[in-house]
Amino acid sequence: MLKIEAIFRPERVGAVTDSLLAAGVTGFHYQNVTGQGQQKGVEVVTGRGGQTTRSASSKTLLVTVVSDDKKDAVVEAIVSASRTGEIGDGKIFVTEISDTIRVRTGEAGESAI
Amino acid sequence: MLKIEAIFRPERVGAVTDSLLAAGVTGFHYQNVTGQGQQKGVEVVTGRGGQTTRSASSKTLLVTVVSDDKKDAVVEAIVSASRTGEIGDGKIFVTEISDTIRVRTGEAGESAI
Amino acid sequence: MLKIEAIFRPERVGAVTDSLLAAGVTGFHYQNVTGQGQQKGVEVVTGRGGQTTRSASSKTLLVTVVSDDKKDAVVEAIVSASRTGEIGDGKIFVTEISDTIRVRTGEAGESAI
Amino acid sequence: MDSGHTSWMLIATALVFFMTPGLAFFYGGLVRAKNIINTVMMSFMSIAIVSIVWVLWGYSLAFGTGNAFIGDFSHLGLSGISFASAEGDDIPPLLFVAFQMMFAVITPALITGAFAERFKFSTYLIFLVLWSTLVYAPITHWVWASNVLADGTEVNGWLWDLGALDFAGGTVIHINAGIAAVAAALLVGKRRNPGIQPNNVPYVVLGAAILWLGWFGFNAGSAVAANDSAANAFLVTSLAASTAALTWGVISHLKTGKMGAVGVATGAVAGLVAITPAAGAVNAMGALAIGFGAGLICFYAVELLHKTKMDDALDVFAVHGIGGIWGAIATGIFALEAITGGTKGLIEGNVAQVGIQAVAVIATVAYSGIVSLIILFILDKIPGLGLRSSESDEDIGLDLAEHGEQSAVQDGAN
Amino acid sequence: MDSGHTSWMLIATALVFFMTPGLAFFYGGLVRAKNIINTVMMSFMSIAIVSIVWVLWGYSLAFGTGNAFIGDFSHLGLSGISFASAEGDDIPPLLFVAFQMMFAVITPALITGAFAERFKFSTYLIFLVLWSTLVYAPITHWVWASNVLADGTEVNGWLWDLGALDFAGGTVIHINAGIAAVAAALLVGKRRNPGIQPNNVPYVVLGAAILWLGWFGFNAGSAVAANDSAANAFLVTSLAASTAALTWGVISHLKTGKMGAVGVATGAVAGLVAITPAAGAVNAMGALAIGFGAGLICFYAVELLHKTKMDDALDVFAVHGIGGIWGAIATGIFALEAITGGTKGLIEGNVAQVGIQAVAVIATVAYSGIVSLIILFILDKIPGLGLRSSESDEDIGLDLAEHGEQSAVQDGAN
Amino acid sequence: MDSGHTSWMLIATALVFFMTPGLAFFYGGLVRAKNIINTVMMSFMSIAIVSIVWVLWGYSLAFGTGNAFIGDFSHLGLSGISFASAEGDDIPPLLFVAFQMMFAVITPALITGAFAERFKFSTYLIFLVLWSTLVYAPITHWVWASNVLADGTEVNGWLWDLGALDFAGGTVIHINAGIAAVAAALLVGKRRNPGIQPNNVPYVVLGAAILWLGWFGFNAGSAVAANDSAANAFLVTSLAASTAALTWGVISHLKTGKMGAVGVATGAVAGLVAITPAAGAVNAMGALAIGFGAGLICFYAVELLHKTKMDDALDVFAVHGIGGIWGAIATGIFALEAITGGTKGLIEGNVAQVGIQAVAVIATVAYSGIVSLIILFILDKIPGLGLRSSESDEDIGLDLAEHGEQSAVQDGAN
Ligand SMILES: Nc1ncnc2c1ncn2[C@@H]1O[C@H](COP(=O)(O)OP(=O)(O)O)[C@@H](O)[C@H]1O
Ligand SMILES: Nc1ncnc2c1ncn2[C@@H]1O[C@H](COP(=O)(O)OP(=O)(O)O)[C@@H](O)[C@H]1O
Ligand SMILES: Nc1ncnc2c1ncn2[C@@H]1O[C@H](COP(=O)(O)OP(=O)(O)O)[C@@H](O)[C@H]1O
Repeated sequence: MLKIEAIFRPERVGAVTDSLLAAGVTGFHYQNVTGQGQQKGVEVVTGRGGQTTRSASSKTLLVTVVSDDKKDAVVEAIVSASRTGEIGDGKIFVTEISDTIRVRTGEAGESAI
Repeated sequence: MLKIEAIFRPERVGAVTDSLLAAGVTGFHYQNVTGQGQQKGVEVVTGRGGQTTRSASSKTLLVTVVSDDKKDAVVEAIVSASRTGEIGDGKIFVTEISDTIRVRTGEAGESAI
Repeated sequence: MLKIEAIFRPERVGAVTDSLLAAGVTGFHYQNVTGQGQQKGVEVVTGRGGQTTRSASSKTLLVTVVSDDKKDAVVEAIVSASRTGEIGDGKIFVTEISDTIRVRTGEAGESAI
Repeated sequence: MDSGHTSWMLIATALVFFMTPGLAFFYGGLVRAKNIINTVMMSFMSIAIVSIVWVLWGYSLAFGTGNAFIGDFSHLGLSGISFASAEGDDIPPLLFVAFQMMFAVITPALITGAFAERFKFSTYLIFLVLWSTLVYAPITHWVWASNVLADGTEVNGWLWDLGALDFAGGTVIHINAGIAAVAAALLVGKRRNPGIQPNNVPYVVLGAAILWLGWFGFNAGSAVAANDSAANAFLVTSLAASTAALTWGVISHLKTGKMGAVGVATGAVAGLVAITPAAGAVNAMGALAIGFGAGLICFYAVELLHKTKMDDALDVFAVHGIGGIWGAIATGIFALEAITGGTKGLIEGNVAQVGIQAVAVIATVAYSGIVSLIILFILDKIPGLGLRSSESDEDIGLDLAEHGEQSAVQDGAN
Repeated sequence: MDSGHTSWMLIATALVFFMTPGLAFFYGGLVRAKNIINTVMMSFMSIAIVSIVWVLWGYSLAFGTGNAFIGDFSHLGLSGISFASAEGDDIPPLLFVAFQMMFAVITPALITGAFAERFKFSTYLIFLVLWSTLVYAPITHWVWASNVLADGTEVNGWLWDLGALDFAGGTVIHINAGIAAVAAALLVGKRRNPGIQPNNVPYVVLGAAILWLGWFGFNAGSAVAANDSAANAFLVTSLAASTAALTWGVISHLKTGKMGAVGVATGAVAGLVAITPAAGAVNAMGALAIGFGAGLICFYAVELLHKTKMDDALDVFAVHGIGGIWGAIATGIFALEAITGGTKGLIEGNVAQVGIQAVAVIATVAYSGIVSLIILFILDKIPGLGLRSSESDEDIGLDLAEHGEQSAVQDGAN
Repeated sequence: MDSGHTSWMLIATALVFFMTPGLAFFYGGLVRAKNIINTVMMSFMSIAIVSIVWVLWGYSLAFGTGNAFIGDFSHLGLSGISFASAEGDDIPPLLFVAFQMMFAVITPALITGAFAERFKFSTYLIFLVLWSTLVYAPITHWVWASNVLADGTEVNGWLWDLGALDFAGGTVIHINAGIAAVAAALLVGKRRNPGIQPNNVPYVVLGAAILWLGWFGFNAGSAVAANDSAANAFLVTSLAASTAALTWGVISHLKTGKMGAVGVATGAVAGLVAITPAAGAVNAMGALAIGFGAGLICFYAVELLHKTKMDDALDVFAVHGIGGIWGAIATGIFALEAITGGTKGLIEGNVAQVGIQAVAVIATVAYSGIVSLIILFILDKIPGLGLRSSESDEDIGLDLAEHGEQSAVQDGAN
């Protein structure tokens, strides 16, 4: 089982979740985070008229746990839905996880995903 | 050391944390996320009177890092406190982690948990 | 590749991110979470004048993925920037991750970090 | 018609209107985030529904001649209320209808704090109709109705005849709502899992500030003229609120080392409640005394009531009920002849006034308590209605369950 | 000068001022969180810019003598408007300028709901100047300008001469803004990726409450005196809003089992819009009818218009356009001679009045629709301007892109 | 007593009251989220405490006869202020007390912006008492006190006698608060780790809108009557705010390509500050000039002051101090005899008036600056008090540390 964590632009969340469902993902969760990478943040005006660069921007972090064989399809689904080609598009991180439990039934392992 | 990530209904957070403390967990953190699984979201009315289904619901994501031997007790603590038996109860994901450091003292490994 | 997750006091986020950039980290993201550990929460007054202890406090959770060799430098950067010596300083958790993909280019592995 | 008095009563009416949205925010900030819309909507729908009840039959029942206990149906749909002012009217008759309408609107909205976070919304809408008709209108009649028949006989409400001082509605509005809150809290039962922290403290302060602002219309408007009495009412209203806010803040600082904004805001409201009946009777020094008493008494009333099994979620009884009773009695104590225009209080030697005030309190508590209980009991038994939300609605939060909305969208495409 | 009338018009003007920030919150709560500052700023900048236009030339074009269609330049920079009231003035002349200024300010702000979340801000600022001058000022002149020449000839706006009833600006403000909204929505095009959920429901309710409050100044202030007509206008305004809010709430409850706060708030606004022309013409029962019609008609107008390809983001046309048209016609139906002081409506047998009202509607729709289209079309073609934000600005959100701000800071050092 | 004037002053007083909660939101939105409650409470507690000080001794010190520099103790506890208006009074005497009370309340609240996010709350409460007594009351006396002795001698404040024009309190309120802000910012020191982004921009706009609304009561109420002067004050107030907001917005757009809402809101406040002394002296064209000057001057004052080592957190000195000084001088420039009712300004050839205005400015700056410094210096040295929060309180945030509350609950059971 793999945990796939994707960071992308918040305005893409609808496209990404549609794309994930199309790719057969059964569940996911997401939240807004503040991120910084090569895109060195966004220009903001200071309260009173000056300008400054805030060194971080809003991103959405989405997490989905899938079986190992779905990795490529899921990565592809996310990339295709969130890529703009501009700096700041985001990253996907893949981690192995050792177990999954479904709270409702208590079942564990692959079938609980 | 294991990282246990649990997603459940937000109204259960008090019960879950009580149950975790009773199970001997020493620390955790949680946050609200937006999630989608078999429960296909919640009914909302559109701004102006119509109805639609928002394809995601609010969930709470709790994370606790514990020593390997506590896994079953912790999973059981979470499940018992958050199960309603209805779709949407949530999932628990278990990941192995390779190290823990306590910021205050700098100590690492199991004792830092 | 390692995922380094650090929980610390929210007011330290500026110091930590500066310190990370100085240590050569190329990206990270953070968010506010609610956490509980040895610091058993904070004192709050109930709405109407009484007093109670809320069993959790606000913390910031920062995540950065780095190559294996940077682990010590990154941990050190975080610890030095967030330590106060008081209970509640936080934890750092390290997890191995199996892959990273850069959305913008599709490149995978170390170079995508 | 006097353009100055009319001008003041127009804006005073607008200010009293604004109190109900203010209350919506005061209460809305205190509940958990999953119930804020529901809480706000309870106040908002009181504007929508009670206004209609008022013009259709409420005004007639409250201010129609009738007898000493209830009005009549002579002004159904405002029939017989002239568009044009008569010779000698200070203000247009329709303006008095509108001013009183705003009082009728806010009173049941006050009660909603008691059953917040767990009351069935559709039942509440029906409750609004019944309660305004069966509880609010009669008590208003007792205190404020005064009609002269063609033959010159006066037909007044019985508390008016008794000589009870209630300048702006301490009994009619606050004690009335406060005791109905007890009835409601008892019948609907405790919340499953109440939170301890208000979801939005700035909203609480915003709401309190709007209430305070609106209370100038409420109290100074109750002079029904722009005159010396209105000016005095204005000043003492603000002073009592300030003193009670400070008192509450200081007590809680002494007890906990912290001065919470919610406490201070609640103290201000308690002071406003207590000065309501007294605003046309006391001077600035009386206001300081009343405000101090309100802060002190209501603070401890909240503490005490939290130890009971009753879950009056937003302390309606402690603040409006107890605060209102203190205000009614204190009016009997601190009333000055020069200000009431005739009636003395205890400090000027008129012990009897305190007794009269007590009668007004007791009558209101008894009538409103019993009739509110009956109304709610019946609503609870009617199939398809019932007072209590389902457990799952309560858990999910009434915003989503009853209104299909969330107060704020959290993540993603925002 | 009468101090009572002056007092009322001072505060009525302040209330109408407050409507524009109220609108800012009403609209601001409805958009996505990434566009709230932009939406709020659109209203706020209308205050800043249109006020200046108004005193420099707008007032002169609207209320200067001129002819039946447009004023003149006799009061540029308010020249010729006396500081001191003349014998027989109810209120100081400058106060009338200020009162009308607030109407001029809110009208273009209403339009912004149509093109929310995707309009170029700098172009909008220029649009404010052009639209107030070329659309708002003439239509105001048609309906409200009435001047007497030295030789005793009256020079009135043509709709005034026709006998159209528009007490507080149903045509001038609401139909006018509603139809301009259509023009704007069509020319700017649909949003790339509209959300379905309002970002902040309490703000929507707060905004609606402030609008309601301000509308007392708007409608009862349109009596330009503290008199019987103002009192009646006050009462019917609140009743129509209540009835429309309730109607909307009940319909949506019947359809979905839920009563959303946004719907109820929108219903209230629809009721306020519909009663605007009628506030000096109908009684309380008329107000209930108008409010009920507004709730019903506007609810279905919203549904219907959502099925079209037009993206009128915040339903400006359905609420202000359709609601305004219903109000204008309903004024012709429910007007009572005793209240208008002479003109009867359909229910008193005067069929013609409905026709006159229809002429006013059609003229406004035609003129405002066409001229608004032309203005926007030209702005779209001017290099460096253009109506539409860039795709990336729209995606990031206009708050950051246009204003360099975020409505709330999320994480970290807060 | 004139009912029209009384009506206006009742509501004007309510409007000025509402400014302080407005300020609470304006300031509250600008700080970091962990300090919003503390910031809001600073304003709110000024209402609670200064009101009490005012009726106990403040009014007496400010408006009691005394001498040219300070009043006396003749009206302690409002003794000697009659409930009933005397023959010839425009408004009830108690209403004037209440109106002035609201001015006394907001002035120290303005200062709090300078030391936001790091000031010890209990010390602040004591500061309120001392500062109102020792700084506010005397300067008010200088400018506005005017009493006639039994023998017919006039005893006026010395700036009144000098002929300084300060219609609504440019010196008394704004310059006074602005310079005290400098004293406070210097003594309390810089924040450990100031943020750059306001936590809640809509609150800033809401606060600015409420301030603007309330300022109508502040400035037009300073006519103490519903008359021509009030109408003019109303109009010029709004125009100056609009012009300054637009000016600020345009400058920041030219510099950064973005027009931030916080900047525009701050500009509006700067315009309101600058027009305050001038509202009874200039016409609409003067208001445009003053507003333009305020936007321009205060914008660059903010920039310049940010380069100094002083941490005036919310730019109180730049906006209220510099804006107030500009307004005081500009009043001397643009005053028109027809409007002031006698005094000419520079543009009508009276060069001397600018000098008189400058004297008023210098006197206020000197007195307030020095006495504020002394008060704060002493408070800092008193054991158990001190000006500065502990480092850990500042880090955690004053909401939790001082008030035991969080403005919003984040996660979990909400
Ligand atoms: N090493 C990393 N660890 C954690 N998050 C990262 C890392 N690198 C990038 N991110 C996240 O991805 C976002 C986009 O990264 P950025 O470098 O700006 O874009 P791109 O990947 O297109 O070059 C950042 O805002 C940050 O949230
Ligand atoms: N594969 C998954 N990866 C990540 N989160 C998941 C996954 N499956 C479910 N979730 C989370 O768990 C929540 C509950 O899942 P759901 O399928 O609705 O309930 P149940 O587990 O009771 O069938 C979802 O809202 C989502 O947040
Ligand atoms: N085992 C754990 N799993 C997850 N988070 C933890 C764990 N232990 C501590 N934390 C997080 O770290 C924060 C600080 O921990 P705490 O024990 O209070 O401080 P310290 O590490 O200084 O003793 C907690 O608020 C919590 O968010």
